[in-house]
Amino acid sequence: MKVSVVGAAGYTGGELLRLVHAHPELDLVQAVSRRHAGRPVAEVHPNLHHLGLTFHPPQELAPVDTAFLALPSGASAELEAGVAELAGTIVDLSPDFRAGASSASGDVYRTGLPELYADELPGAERISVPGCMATAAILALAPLSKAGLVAGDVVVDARTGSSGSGAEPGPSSHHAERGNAFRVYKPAGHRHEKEIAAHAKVRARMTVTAVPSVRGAQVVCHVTPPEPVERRDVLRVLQREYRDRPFVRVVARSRGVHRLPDPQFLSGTNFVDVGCAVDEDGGRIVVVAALDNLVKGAAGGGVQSLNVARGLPEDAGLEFPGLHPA
Amino acid sequence: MKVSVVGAAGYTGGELLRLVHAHPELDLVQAVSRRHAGRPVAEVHPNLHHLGLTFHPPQELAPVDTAFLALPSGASAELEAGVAELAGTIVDLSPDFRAGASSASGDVYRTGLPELYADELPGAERISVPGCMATAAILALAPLSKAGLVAGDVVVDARTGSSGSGAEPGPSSHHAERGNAFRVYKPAGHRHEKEIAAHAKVRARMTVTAVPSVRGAQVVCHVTPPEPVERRDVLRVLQREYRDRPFVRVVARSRGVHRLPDPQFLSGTNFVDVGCAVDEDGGRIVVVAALDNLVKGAAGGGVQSLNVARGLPEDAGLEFPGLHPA
Amino acid sequence: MKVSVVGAAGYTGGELLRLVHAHPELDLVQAVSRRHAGRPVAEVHPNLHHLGLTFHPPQELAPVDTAFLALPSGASAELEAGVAELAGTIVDLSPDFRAGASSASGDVYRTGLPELYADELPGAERISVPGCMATAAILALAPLSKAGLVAGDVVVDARTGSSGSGAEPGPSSHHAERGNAFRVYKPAGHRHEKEIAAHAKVRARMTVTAVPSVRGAQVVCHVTPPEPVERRDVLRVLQREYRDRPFVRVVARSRGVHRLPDPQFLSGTNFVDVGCAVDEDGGRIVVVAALDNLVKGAAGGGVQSLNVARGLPEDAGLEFPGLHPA
Amino acid sequence: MKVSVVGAAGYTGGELLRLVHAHPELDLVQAVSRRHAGRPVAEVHPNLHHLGLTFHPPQELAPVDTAFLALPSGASAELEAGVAELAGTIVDLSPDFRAGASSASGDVYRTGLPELYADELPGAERISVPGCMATAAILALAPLSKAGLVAGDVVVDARTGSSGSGAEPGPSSHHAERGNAFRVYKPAGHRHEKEIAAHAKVRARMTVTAVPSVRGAQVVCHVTPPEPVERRDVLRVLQREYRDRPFVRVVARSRGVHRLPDPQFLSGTNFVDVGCAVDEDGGRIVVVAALDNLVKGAAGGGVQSLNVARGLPEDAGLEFPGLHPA
Amino acid sequence: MTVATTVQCPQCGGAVDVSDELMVAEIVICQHCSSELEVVTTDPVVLALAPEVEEDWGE
Amino acid sequence: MTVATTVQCPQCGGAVDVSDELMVAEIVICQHCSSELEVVTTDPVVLALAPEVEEDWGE
Ligand SMILES: NC(=O)c1ccc[n+]([C@@H]2O[C@H](COP(=O)([O-])OP(=O)(O)OC[C@H]3O[C@@H](n4cnc5c(N)ncnc54)[C@H](OP(=O)(O)O)[C@@H]3O)[C@@H](O)[C@H]2O)c1
Ligand SMILES: NC(=O)c1ccc[n+]([C@@H]2O[C@H](COP(=O)([O-])OP(=O)(O)OC[C@H]3O[C@@H](n4cnc5c(N)ncnc54)[C@H](OP(=O)(O)O)[C@@H]3O)[C@@H](O)[C@H]2O)c1
Ligand SMILES: NC(=O)c1ccc[n+]([C@@H]2O[C@H](COP(=O)([O-])OP(=O)(O)OC[C@H]3O[C@@H](n4cnc5c(N)ncnc54)[C@H](OP(=O)(O)O)[C@@H]3O)[C@@H](O)[C@H]2O)c1
Ligand SMILES: NC(=O)c1ccc[n+]([C@@H]2O[C@H](COP(=O)([O-])OP(=O)(O)OC[C@H]3O[C@@H](n4cnc5c(N)ncnc54)[C@H](OP(=O)(O)O)[C@@H]3O)[C@@H](O)[C@H]2O)c1
Ligand SMILES: [Zn+2]
Ligand SMILES: [Zn+2]
Repeated sequence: MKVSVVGAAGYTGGELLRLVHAHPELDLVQAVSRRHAGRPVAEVHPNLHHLGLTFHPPQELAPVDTAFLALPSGASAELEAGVAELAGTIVDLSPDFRAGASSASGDVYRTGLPELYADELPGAERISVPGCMATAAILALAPLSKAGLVAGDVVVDARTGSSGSGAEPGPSSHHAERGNAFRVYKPAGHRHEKEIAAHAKVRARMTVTAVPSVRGAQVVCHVTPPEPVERRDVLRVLQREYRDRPFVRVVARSRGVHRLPDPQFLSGTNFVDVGCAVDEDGGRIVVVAALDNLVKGAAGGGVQSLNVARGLPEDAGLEFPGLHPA
Repeated sequence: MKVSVVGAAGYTGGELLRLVHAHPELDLVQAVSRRHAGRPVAEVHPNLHHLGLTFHPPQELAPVDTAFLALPSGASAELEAGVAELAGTIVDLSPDFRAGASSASGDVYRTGLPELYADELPGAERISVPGCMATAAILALAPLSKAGLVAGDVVVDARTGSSGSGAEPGPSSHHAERGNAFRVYKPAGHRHEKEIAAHAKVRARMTVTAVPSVRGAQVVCHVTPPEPVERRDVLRVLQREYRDRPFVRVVARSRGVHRLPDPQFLSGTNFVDVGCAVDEDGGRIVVVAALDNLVKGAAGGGVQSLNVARGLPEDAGLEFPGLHPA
Repeated sequence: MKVSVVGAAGYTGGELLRLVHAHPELDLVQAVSRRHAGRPVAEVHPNLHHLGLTFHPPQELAPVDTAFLALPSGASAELEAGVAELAGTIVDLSPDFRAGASSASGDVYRTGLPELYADELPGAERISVPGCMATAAILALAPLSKAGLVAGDVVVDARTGSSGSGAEPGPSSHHAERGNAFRVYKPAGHRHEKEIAAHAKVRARMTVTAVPSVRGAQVVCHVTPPEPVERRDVLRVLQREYRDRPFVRVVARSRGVHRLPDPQFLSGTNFVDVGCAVDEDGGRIVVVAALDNLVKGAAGGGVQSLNVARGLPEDAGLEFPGLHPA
Repeated sequence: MKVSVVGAAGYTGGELLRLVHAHPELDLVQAVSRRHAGRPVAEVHPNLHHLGLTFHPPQELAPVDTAFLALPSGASAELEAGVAELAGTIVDLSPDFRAGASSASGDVYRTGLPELYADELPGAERISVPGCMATAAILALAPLSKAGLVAGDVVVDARTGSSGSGAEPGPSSHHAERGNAFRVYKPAGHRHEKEIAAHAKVRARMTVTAVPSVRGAQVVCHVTPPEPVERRDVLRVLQREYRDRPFVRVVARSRGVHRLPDPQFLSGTNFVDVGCAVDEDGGRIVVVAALDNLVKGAAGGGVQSLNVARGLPEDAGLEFPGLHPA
Repeated sequence: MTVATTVQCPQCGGAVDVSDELMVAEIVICQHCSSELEVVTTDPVVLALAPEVEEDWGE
Repeated sequence: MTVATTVQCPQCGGAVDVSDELMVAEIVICQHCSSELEVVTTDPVVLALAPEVEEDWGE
């Protein structure tokens, strides 16, 4: 299947290039960039040095089966109609088409989250991938919500690495400011709260901290159950929900150094790890979820959704298991 | 005033050496260590190279006005009676005498937290410093609690650097495991919950994550107010409470990169920074507090309390303001 | 081909498990550990959670085609004879058999460095992989040495991440000491100097610094040429040498942020990147090489060598290209 | 003494504010910034929150005894004449007046390096502080050079944290690129080579790597002695040279984890630590030096030089000893 | 892409793929070293190093 | 502490403070380089490098 990546010089765009290359059924036609058109891809993404790729300018976009859009909010909305003339399928990573919005061509965008919407994806030609922290929180909370374990609002404490805000430099991403930061930059009112409500059916009160890592998102969700619960009740709900989902691992060990989901082990992978603990009195459930914001939270989620949409093995191109030590 | 530091080869012990040296009224008599007795202090604490200090063995403890105990839990309780024979005043950093416990000599330990207990410290000869994350959470929550702004339980999301568990190596502090970790090692049931309840009069449901930093503790406290509030109501409560406290800074800027308390700027200082935000509907208060676990959360808190106990300027020896960039 | 990994709970052992799993021709029979026998592999290597593996005790070692030894120096030498009774081929990562030493069974160990010894590896049943920093320095220097570009001794400035010393905790790997360290722990006399001399035919004067990273080794080699040279002369030597080597990339860009080899982009990969610069007067060549110490510098080098020894595609199981951003 | 800081919103400017505040004889008149004029200093330098300072615009510069210029290269040269009308003494941190250049007013700038030029500084009204890596290398090499221990060129391997390039964001300082980088950005031809030659009388062949730290510069100097030497010969040369210099510590321990100079322990301090090792055959001396680029390498060096120039205690305002753990 | 030939980069000796529709004065970029190469002649293809603007990639 | 004299460390040349109650064969440690020094004579004070056990401080 011929594919192109628009916004290929960005961080999620670079991940798409990597994943497409590893994918047995996808062939890259173009890596599109305005600013780097004509330059080697390796100047921007040194990991892809050996592939010998060159960026193409947007004006020269060639016809493909699928176009991935890895563009900032607003730019996707702007370019979508033009891309749709050249690509049968569009997978968009931006927020622009997330709430079930329609394509310029009239098709409704399906939500690129196979764990919740596996039934709606087969055949889809417009796919919109949810936000990275939202994906973590939704996959942590949706099973509990469905199982009736959530009473009232949920506190979602989210931590994000610096790649979460993309490749564009700025004062707050300057290394000397960011390198050791625990910057609570969004203590309240994050827009992912709405996505979480829409997909997990819970009201999330979110606080986001920029932490000293490049990749990775982790959410710690504090849930009040309607009545006291035990840890194993919650674990069972998670296990049952995700038994057959290739990319959700329930991680809640009672031995070893690493017991709950930690994003450090997920860099480069499409996994989301989910685990939990419960207060001694059963009065609070703590659900922890972690993922790589650029993979499961963006590019990988897009490829996985395309796999499901086109009837390919769900994990095609997404086999990398991550590293330890990390 | 002649002082000695017992446990001087540990992390809080090393900070005591540094602070005592900077203090105009304190003179170090001995830096005590079992394992390093007879060796230069600089072999363990390279920052103190120029002081030319040597560790002394515990058996040779000399009489002093004040002994600081920077020992693991249990060791303080064990050694206290012996130390009391040689030192009129004891400042203990361990958990052993925290809940208003009594000295072997019968005196009650006072809580080394001048922000709450300034009246009880003058003249004190037994001082016990609260835990580091507890100190941050208490100073974040006590004013709200007093002002009637806390309804129900509080979720306390705490993050701690690796120095928080002391100088003893182990599998979970091994750099290759810990360097990039977001390890939720205590999702529920942390013992600081009790200290918070005792001093701030709120029930805290705490979750602690080991994060990739050496120094620093940060707590993000999620408080449900009895009725909707605005950010400025909360800020006023904090400002009023801490107006005259030299070491609590209310930090909640509406401009700039760094708006809420971040431990990166507190390394080496005795400050605790406290700030807040409120959800748009007024339904949740987020209070953020940060400090250096080894200073305000331990050694500095001890020196500050001793200053108050002996009628010295509260900030004597504690003037270092921290660094930017950090 | 059936393989087992002895020392599978260690860092290079964990990498072997990952690479064997990704390899189309290798099947894991046992992951062997003394201390973790009977426990899930994921307790130690959380990245492999989904594989559901369990450690086996050394006494129960089963017959295999190939055994990988990922053991500390000394332990390989001790266990080798016993392993040889159960495994036709042994790939050893330790220093024990590096200098062309003989197996207990009499076979000479071949050097597991296909870039230099591709001819000697086919059919090999005893393979010993060179040290990680040595591998980087050898691949940086051997082409220059062969081309007559090296006059006199070479200064090799090496930097290593914390995984380089394995999974065993100790005072110098304690996160609070190591997290921000630039610890020149071996300013002179490193044992890799001998390996470099043996394989690259140059005298290396090495200095090693432990730097704040988990994975990665980087060497900066300062070479005095017999007469002034230009950068392109040196680049051509490198290009010619490595044109057909799948895992050596010549990286010396004249544009972009990342121009010379940086280990951050090599985590998890089997690449070694090599690049160079030359002083304006042509009087010094600076060759920079970088690799992942656990992969190309150990486990990956072993798998690559086994591939060559058994006539498999050289890069089988070693396709992961690394990440950007990292 | 009344002082102002021009360029006070930058990194060395912020350090000047901190050091001036800690100084018993200096009083800050103005913190000058173009972009932040009228805004609180704490918005930029959160560590100084409690000082309640506000930035002043350059046009309102008030008369002072001494003006510190913490401006980019070029800007100092441009503004110097204007500043000289309002300030009797100028201390410049930029490269603009380094090579013994003259002020617009005709005075020659003296080199702000009291370790080498203590005799030339008393009474000085124009002081130019050498570059940060240059300072480290000069103090490492000058004593050896004087003692006749240097034959031929010296290889200087320098490592620098991200604050070394100032507060201005850009693609190479973007956290996601820089956070884990070992970026050999200047393999050859660094301009500090000239400063080293001028002050230490050796030809330095320098290579600079941007490493994952915010503060700190470390140089590893590889020196070929005219004939074989022993470590203690070199150590004595260093000890003799620096016996009475308050800010140079000779650090070369034979025990403990931290044996040679490491910048991690120097953050915020005015120390430069210098140590050495020698190859077994006596054929190479390795001198290691470390400092905080923003303090001893800039702001602190400026304050120290002003102290000497005005007959104040050399260490006034510069007493902070640094932290362990760091 | 119609890749006809591989020529050597005059800067680093790396292989540079060139199309057979190449024209004189066209700029080709070496994938190995990022050098900008100017096409001097096309039959045979001869590349020369194009004048380079030194970027500030400093620290 | 009764510090009487300062002698030079035979290893690094750093100043080593020695008490006047020093005895032959006693071990003194240099603050500068951590060397263990053995007192050879006391009047004048002469120090010699004590045999050192090489620690494993590797990586
Ligand atoms: N980063 C994450 O963790 C993450 C996670 C989930 C979702 N997302 C979403 O994914 C999208 C891409 O994020 P990213 O982090 O990859 O961003 P990025 O690194 O900033 O890259 C965006 C790329 O888009 C191109 N671009 C920018 N403005 C454009 C415009 N107006 N028209 C056309 N092209 C434009 C730019 O490339 P050229 O200038 O070279 O053309 C740039 O490289 C965003 O919508 C983001 O919200 C990101
Ligand atoms: N680290 C923090 O952030 C922090 C914050 C607040 C409170 N605290 C409390 O402060 C105390 C000290 O903590 P730390 O982090 O400084 O610990 P540490 O780094 O482990 O140091 C403790 C020191 O105590 C000595 N020691 C250990 N066991 C002993 C025993 N049984 N008898 C006598 N001496 C013994 C050891 O020195 P020798 O073997 O050399 O004698 C060791 O260096 C603890 O109680 C801790 O809970 C720590
Ligand atoms: N780390 C690197 O970057 C690197 C690079 C190149 C080469 N190497 C070499 O590779 C080898 C392994 O290094 P590593 O870093 O993976 O070490 P490691 O993490 O310390 O692991 C070694 C494993 O060997 C087992 N082991 C230890 N002592 C043993 C003994 N006496 N008998 C049997 N098993 C024993 C241990 O597992 P159990 O206790 O569970 O049995 C341990 O997990 C070393 O020889 C090293 O020099 C390492
Ligand atoms: N960073 C180091 O480690 C280091 C070490 C040694 C020496 N130095 C030297 O010290 C000087 C300052 O370095 P830095 O790192 O502090 O730089 P910086 O963080 O970039 O700050 C420079 C400040 O100068 C002001 N400025 C910039 N351009 C100006 C202009 N054209 N006219 C007037 N003001 C201007 C800016 O403030 P406003 O826009 O707010 O006015 C800016 O905050 C440089 O010359 C540098 O080479 C730096
Ligand atoms: Zn080239
Ligand atoms: Zn000495």
